[in-house]
Amino acid sequence: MKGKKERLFKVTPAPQLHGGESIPRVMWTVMLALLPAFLASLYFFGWKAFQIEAVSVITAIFTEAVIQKLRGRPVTITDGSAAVTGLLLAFTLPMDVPIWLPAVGAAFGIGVGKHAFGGLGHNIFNPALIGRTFVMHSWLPFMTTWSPPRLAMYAQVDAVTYATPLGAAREAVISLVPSPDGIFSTMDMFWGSIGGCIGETSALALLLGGVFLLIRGYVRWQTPAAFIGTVVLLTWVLPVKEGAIALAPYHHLLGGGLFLGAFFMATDMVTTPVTGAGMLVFGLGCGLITSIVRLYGGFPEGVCYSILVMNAFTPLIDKFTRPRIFGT
Amino acid sequence: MSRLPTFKGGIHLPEYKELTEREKIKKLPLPPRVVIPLNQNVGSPPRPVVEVGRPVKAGEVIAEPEGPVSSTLHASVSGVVTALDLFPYPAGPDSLAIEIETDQNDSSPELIPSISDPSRLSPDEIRRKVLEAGVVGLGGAGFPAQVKLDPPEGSRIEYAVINGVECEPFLTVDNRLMLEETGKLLAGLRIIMRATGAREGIIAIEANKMDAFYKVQAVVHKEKDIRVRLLKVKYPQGAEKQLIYSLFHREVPAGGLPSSVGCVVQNVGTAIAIAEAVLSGRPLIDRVVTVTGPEIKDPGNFRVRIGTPFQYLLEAAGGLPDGEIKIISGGPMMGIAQATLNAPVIKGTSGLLVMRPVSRERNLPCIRCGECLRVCPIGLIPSDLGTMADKERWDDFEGLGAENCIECGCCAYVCAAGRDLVQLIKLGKAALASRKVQK
Amino acid sequence: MTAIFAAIITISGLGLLFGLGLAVGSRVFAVHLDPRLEQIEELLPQLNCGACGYGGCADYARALLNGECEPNVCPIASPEARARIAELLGRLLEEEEKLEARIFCRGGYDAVRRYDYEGLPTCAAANQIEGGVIACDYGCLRYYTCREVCPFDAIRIDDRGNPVVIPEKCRACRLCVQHCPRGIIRIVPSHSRVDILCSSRAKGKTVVKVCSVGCIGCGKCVKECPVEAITLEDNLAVIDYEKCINCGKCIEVCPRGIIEKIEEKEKNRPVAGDNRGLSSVPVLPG
Amino acid sequence: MLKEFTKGIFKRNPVFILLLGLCPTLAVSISVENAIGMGVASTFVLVFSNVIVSLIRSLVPKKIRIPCFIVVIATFVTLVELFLEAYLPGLNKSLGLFVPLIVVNCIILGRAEAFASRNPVLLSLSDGLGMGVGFTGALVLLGAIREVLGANALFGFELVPGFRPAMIMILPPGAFLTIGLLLGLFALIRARREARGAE
Amino acid sequence: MIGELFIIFIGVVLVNNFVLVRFLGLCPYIGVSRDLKSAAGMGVAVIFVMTMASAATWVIYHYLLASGPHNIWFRLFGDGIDPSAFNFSYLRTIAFILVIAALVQLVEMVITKSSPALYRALGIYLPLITTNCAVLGVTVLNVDSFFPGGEAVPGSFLKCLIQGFGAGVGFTLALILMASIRERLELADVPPALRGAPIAFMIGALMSMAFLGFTGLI
Repeated sequence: MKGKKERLFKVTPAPQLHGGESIPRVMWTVMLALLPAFLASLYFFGWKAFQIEAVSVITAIFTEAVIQKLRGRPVTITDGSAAVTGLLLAFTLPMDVPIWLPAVGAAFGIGVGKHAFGGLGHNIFNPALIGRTFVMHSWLPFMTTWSPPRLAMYAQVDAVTYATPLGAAREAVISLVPSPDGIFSTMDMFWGSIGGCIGETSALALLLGGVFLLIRGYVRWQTPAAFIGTVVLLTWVLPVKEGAIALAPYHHLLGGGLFLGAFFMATDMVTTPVTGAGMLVFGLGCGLITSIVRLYGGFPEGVCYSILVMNAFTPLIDKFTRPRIFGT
Repeated sequence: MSRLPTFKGGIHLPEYKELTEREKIKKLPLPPRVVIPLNQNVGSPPRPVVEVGRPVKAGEVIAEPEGPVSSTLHASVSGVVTALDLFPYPAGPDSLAIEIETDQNDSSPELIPSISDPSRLSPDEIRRKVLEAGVVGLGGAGFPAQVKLDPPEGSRIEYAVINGVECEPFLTVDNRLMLEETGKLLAGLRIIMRATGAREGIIAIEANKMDAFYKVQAVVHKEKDIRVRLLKVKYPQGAEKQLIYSLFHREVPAGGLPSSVGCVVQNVGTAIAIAEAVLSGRPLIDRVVTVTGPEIKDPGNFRVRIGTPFQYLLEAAGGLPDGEIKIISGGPMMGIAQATLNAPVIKGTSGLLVMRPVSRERNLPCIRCGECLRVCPIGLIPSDLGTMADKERWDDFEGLGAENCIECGCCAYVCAAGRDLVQLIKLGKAALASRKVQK
Repeated sequence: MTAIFAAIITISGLGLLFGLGLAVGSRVFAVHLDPRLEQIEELLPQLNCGACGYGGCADYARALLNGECEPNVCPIASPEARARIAELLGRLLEEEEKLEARIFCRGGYDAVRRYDYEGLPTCAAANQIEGGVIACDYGCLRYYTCREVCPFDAIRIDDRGNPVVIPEKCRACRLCVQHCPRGIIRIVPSHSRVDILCSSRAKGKTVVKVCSVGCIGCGKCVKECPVEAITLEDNLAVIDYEKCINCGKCIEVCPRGIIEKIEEKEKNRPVAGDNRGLSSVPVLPG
Repeated sequence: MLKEFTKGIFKRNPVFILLLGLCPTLAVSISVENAIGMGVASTFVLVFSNVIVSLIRSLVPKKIRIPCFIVVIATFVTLVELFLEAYLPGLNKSLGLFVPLIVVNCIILGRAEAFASRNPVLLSLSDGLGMGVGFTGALVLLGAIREVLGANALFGFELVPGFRPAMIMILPPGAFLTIGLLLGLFALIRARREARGAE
Repeated sequence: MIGELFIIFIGVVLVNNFVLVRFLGLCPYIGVSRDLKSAAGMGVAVIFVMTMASAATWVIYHYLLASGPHNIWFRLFGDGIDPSAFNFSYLRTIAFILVIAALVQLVEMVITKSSPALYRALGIYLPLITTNCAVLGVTVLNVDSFFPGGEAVPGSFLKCLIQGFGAGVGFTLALILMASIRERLELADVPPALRGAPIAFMIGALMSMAFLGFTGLI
């Protein structure tokens, strides 16, 4: 006790090296990958899109902070996970929603979808999609009214009769039927100059972000490949239901939220399977449900539901796709 | 270049080998005292046969094997036995050890006459000599070498493999030995083949040690039944099961030994020690240790007597830097952080690292990124294993195959949540073992 | 009229048919299940804490029924419930005294550390590397796993960083005992109110180096004790609870101040420590 | 007797504490009106089946008591069904499937088995009444929350003009959500009270 | 016909899932969903009972209770009387519950005999199948959908069977998903107040939200 104080060394458990990966790094990289789509949303939908995104992100972060404070847990809003949820939620909303709607969605998504289950890492369902589904079925009219993108050359069509490509085909609105000569050209769909939720229209921007995540290894090829592949295949081979207009597979590919869902939602680490085989199954299931809902269901778009349903299947998939143990 | 053989999973690590890979092995002067822990081998520790106050010569037996899986211990210096007590131990709590004060004469007993042709020795004689020389695996685990040279009944050994992979960053012991003692290495391999009846000898080297590869290749290329194989640089390439898979695409069955797929694997240093034991009757009283770290003044590879305190070794390498530091015995992935520099070099000590600790967030909730199970060379789900250990769900823990974990540390290295997965699994395995004892 | 008859016949016919079917069925598929099983389960606390050593209350109930153990194994069940179970099983319950857990270390913040630990913040983990973070091999590691596992919140941290059992909350379930990697928690009879709160069996010289309060085995208490209840075992003074009369004479003579009076009611404790800052994160101040 | 009555309302509320009779609770709590209808119908069956079961409790052999109870309950449910069909066809339609399903409401069989078959008539009656009122209360609470939030109305009258109700609350998810949050709230209150009681 | 049956099946499994949309069978949904093994056992038992009950109640309803040319009483005594006098459909609740009670008891006896482990796992919930409203629900639903106005639609027996089977499958699907999710949540940091039944209902809410996507599928 007396005498000179002995020098204490640091002792940590093996391994003594760490690769430097961290939760904030993962989350902020995903944010970065969402940047092109964010810019695209500003470009096509303008100031209003920014408002929606800002409200959603801020509410998500605020809700997370409040809940963590109340529970006496460390507040981890800087890790970016709440921000990602908020931005993804905003991306799935149409431009004409009232400004309080993203706030309600974000609060519900973070509160019920995430923290009721114990917070980051414990949630079963994708919080952004939970938030979206909640507002979707609470205020259906807002969520199914579409304004034409700001820079669309056919802006003379008014908001009431405007529709997304998938919606138009379902309602069999002939004047809006997607065709190379019609108002939704494939190019429009690729750039994003079509009706739809603010973050989902630009296939190009989403693809950029998606490929970036693929390269960084935060997204594995299995999920998007299986998801997109199944949708393209099924929408190609399955007949449409009576009264609707058959769309080409590439319309299904580009005309809705498939890219956003396949690259950013179905690949959420927490709520999807961990193994490659599991991801294939997950993607397949998503594709199947999306196609069925789009072709035969009551809603023109099924990406959101398909991912939520498969989220519920994730623990089961994980259980049955365990890797083989070496030497067994 | 064609694709080099490797295994599934694993990670690519920064190597840091440049610090010492060109440093020739230096012999250190004798330390003033040595501390020789009894527990240096897998199995039962040997029984001490000297008492306090007795003078011993370097190489004299001070503890004799106890039971079928055990080894012999020798005085590593000449001097007087001053204590038989608990001393700091580099791989765990204080442990029973024999302390010898060096007299600097370094007198040794007469060595048994050398044998020029090992092919005349019977496998039993080889094993006896190896046991008498106290050779254990020098890679770190400390498996008694004679036991490995005695394949179990019914298994036929095809390949004798020299593990020159040295996949841990920083360490350059095997690299230097392959360069400087190539002849002895080859002799050791011959003896191993003779003892096990292997028809082919393989020397496996990771592709980041091309100097060693060319040197060994030059010596070996004339031999018909010995080959040098280059392997992809990936951690943990040097783990026995992974090495065998890379070389032969054979999987050692879970819970089984390499001999069940016709292989025996010995580390480079072990092979050399076997050669010395059999050819010149020299007991294992010293070994080569890499002393390194980015802030060490004179990093290098040192041949030191077993029992040399770390303090002495570090002073030879230029002393400790100031500030907060971490001392690791072994490599950075599987090595053990030290509480004190009074712990001695033991037979399994391959390196002594001095690192700056990097503080980071630890043990956050798992975000299920799945990286750990992609890098796990065994195909386990480390994240779940960690959780089950944490929640004390031992049945689930066992059901996930916890006992197959080789504790290589890949999972913890890549974990974004900074979870101490290896520590959790180690604790879990210990709990599982004690639970089994209770039942 | 026909309709009413038909209705009556329909229903009674069906009843008769099913009754017969079931009667036959119950013969064919008869299995004997002990009805006491359910009754026992109802009497158990259904906390599934595992303190009994069985896999939850249902498992324990089965073990009871099979005569594998006595009804007093469950530390949680009220005495009345235990008596009822014993009655059900037709067994006599042995009279047993009240027990409580006690933590035998007062090293606190002053205990010398071996190293700076950074890793899993549990006692088992802090004990795993290099003989444990606390230099005394018998010293509390202060990661407070005992408090985490206590189902009754019966362990608090005092102002010197020592975990302390709150006697009136403790029900001697042994979970803390099982979880202490250094084995310094013991179950003692509640009538013992004076105790030597150290576990160190190291030599006095070693103890002085690593701890400011640890027992050095000087033997003064042994001499002082009027009823010869204290003995030295491996350099550690130990009280025989059968003999001890709680007179407290040993407290005064102990040069290390390690013998304490342990109040039965937490409220009577002289100065209750403030452990607010320590509630969530176990910090080892440097 | 009063104790038997009040325990069903709070301390042993069939829905919130005993988690019984959840199916009709969630299904019909779309509006307060439905909730009251269901509550009254169930209470009627509960009271009368309790009384009858209590009356015949010594006549029924122990082995076949459950089938007997079920027949008694089913008879009263059929009466309710016929009554609703004849006089309240609107309510009957909106309660739909759940009118015949009163038969399998665990509360009713549960009370018959646990209470009425062991207690005299008057006590059983008051127990049934208490449980019924507790059940109705829970239904009304749930129905009110869902109707207010989901339709901005109470008994069908609009409440706050301009408030846009969250329609999802009167859809199935709203029912699950409301009961989940309510149960969580009660658990929280209970934990708080216990903590305070311990100090 | 095959198409019709397929639509009935999809309808009860996904669109009008018994648990998530119709709120039937909630007690076992909350009670037996703590681990996957007993959930699967319970699910199989319910599928079996529901299918059997659908078949049995069809026979009883068709030949004993519903008015019409098939009614046995009408055939026996109905000479010259209006067939509607033999309408006993008001007895369906009593009759059906009797059928189910008997059926469940039989199943229980079989399980107790053949697999004590399964019996232990299911515990008190096996007898509770009797009072499982999902089973009675499906039989009443059968009558409502396939005997409109008391007259059987073509192929009603097969349709009842499929509806009963599908309802069981839908119930099992929801139960198994719930159990697998709850097994994972056992290890999660769920707020103490929400542990147990509350979080189970929340999962139900979110699953039910996901299943809203199937609205309008048929």
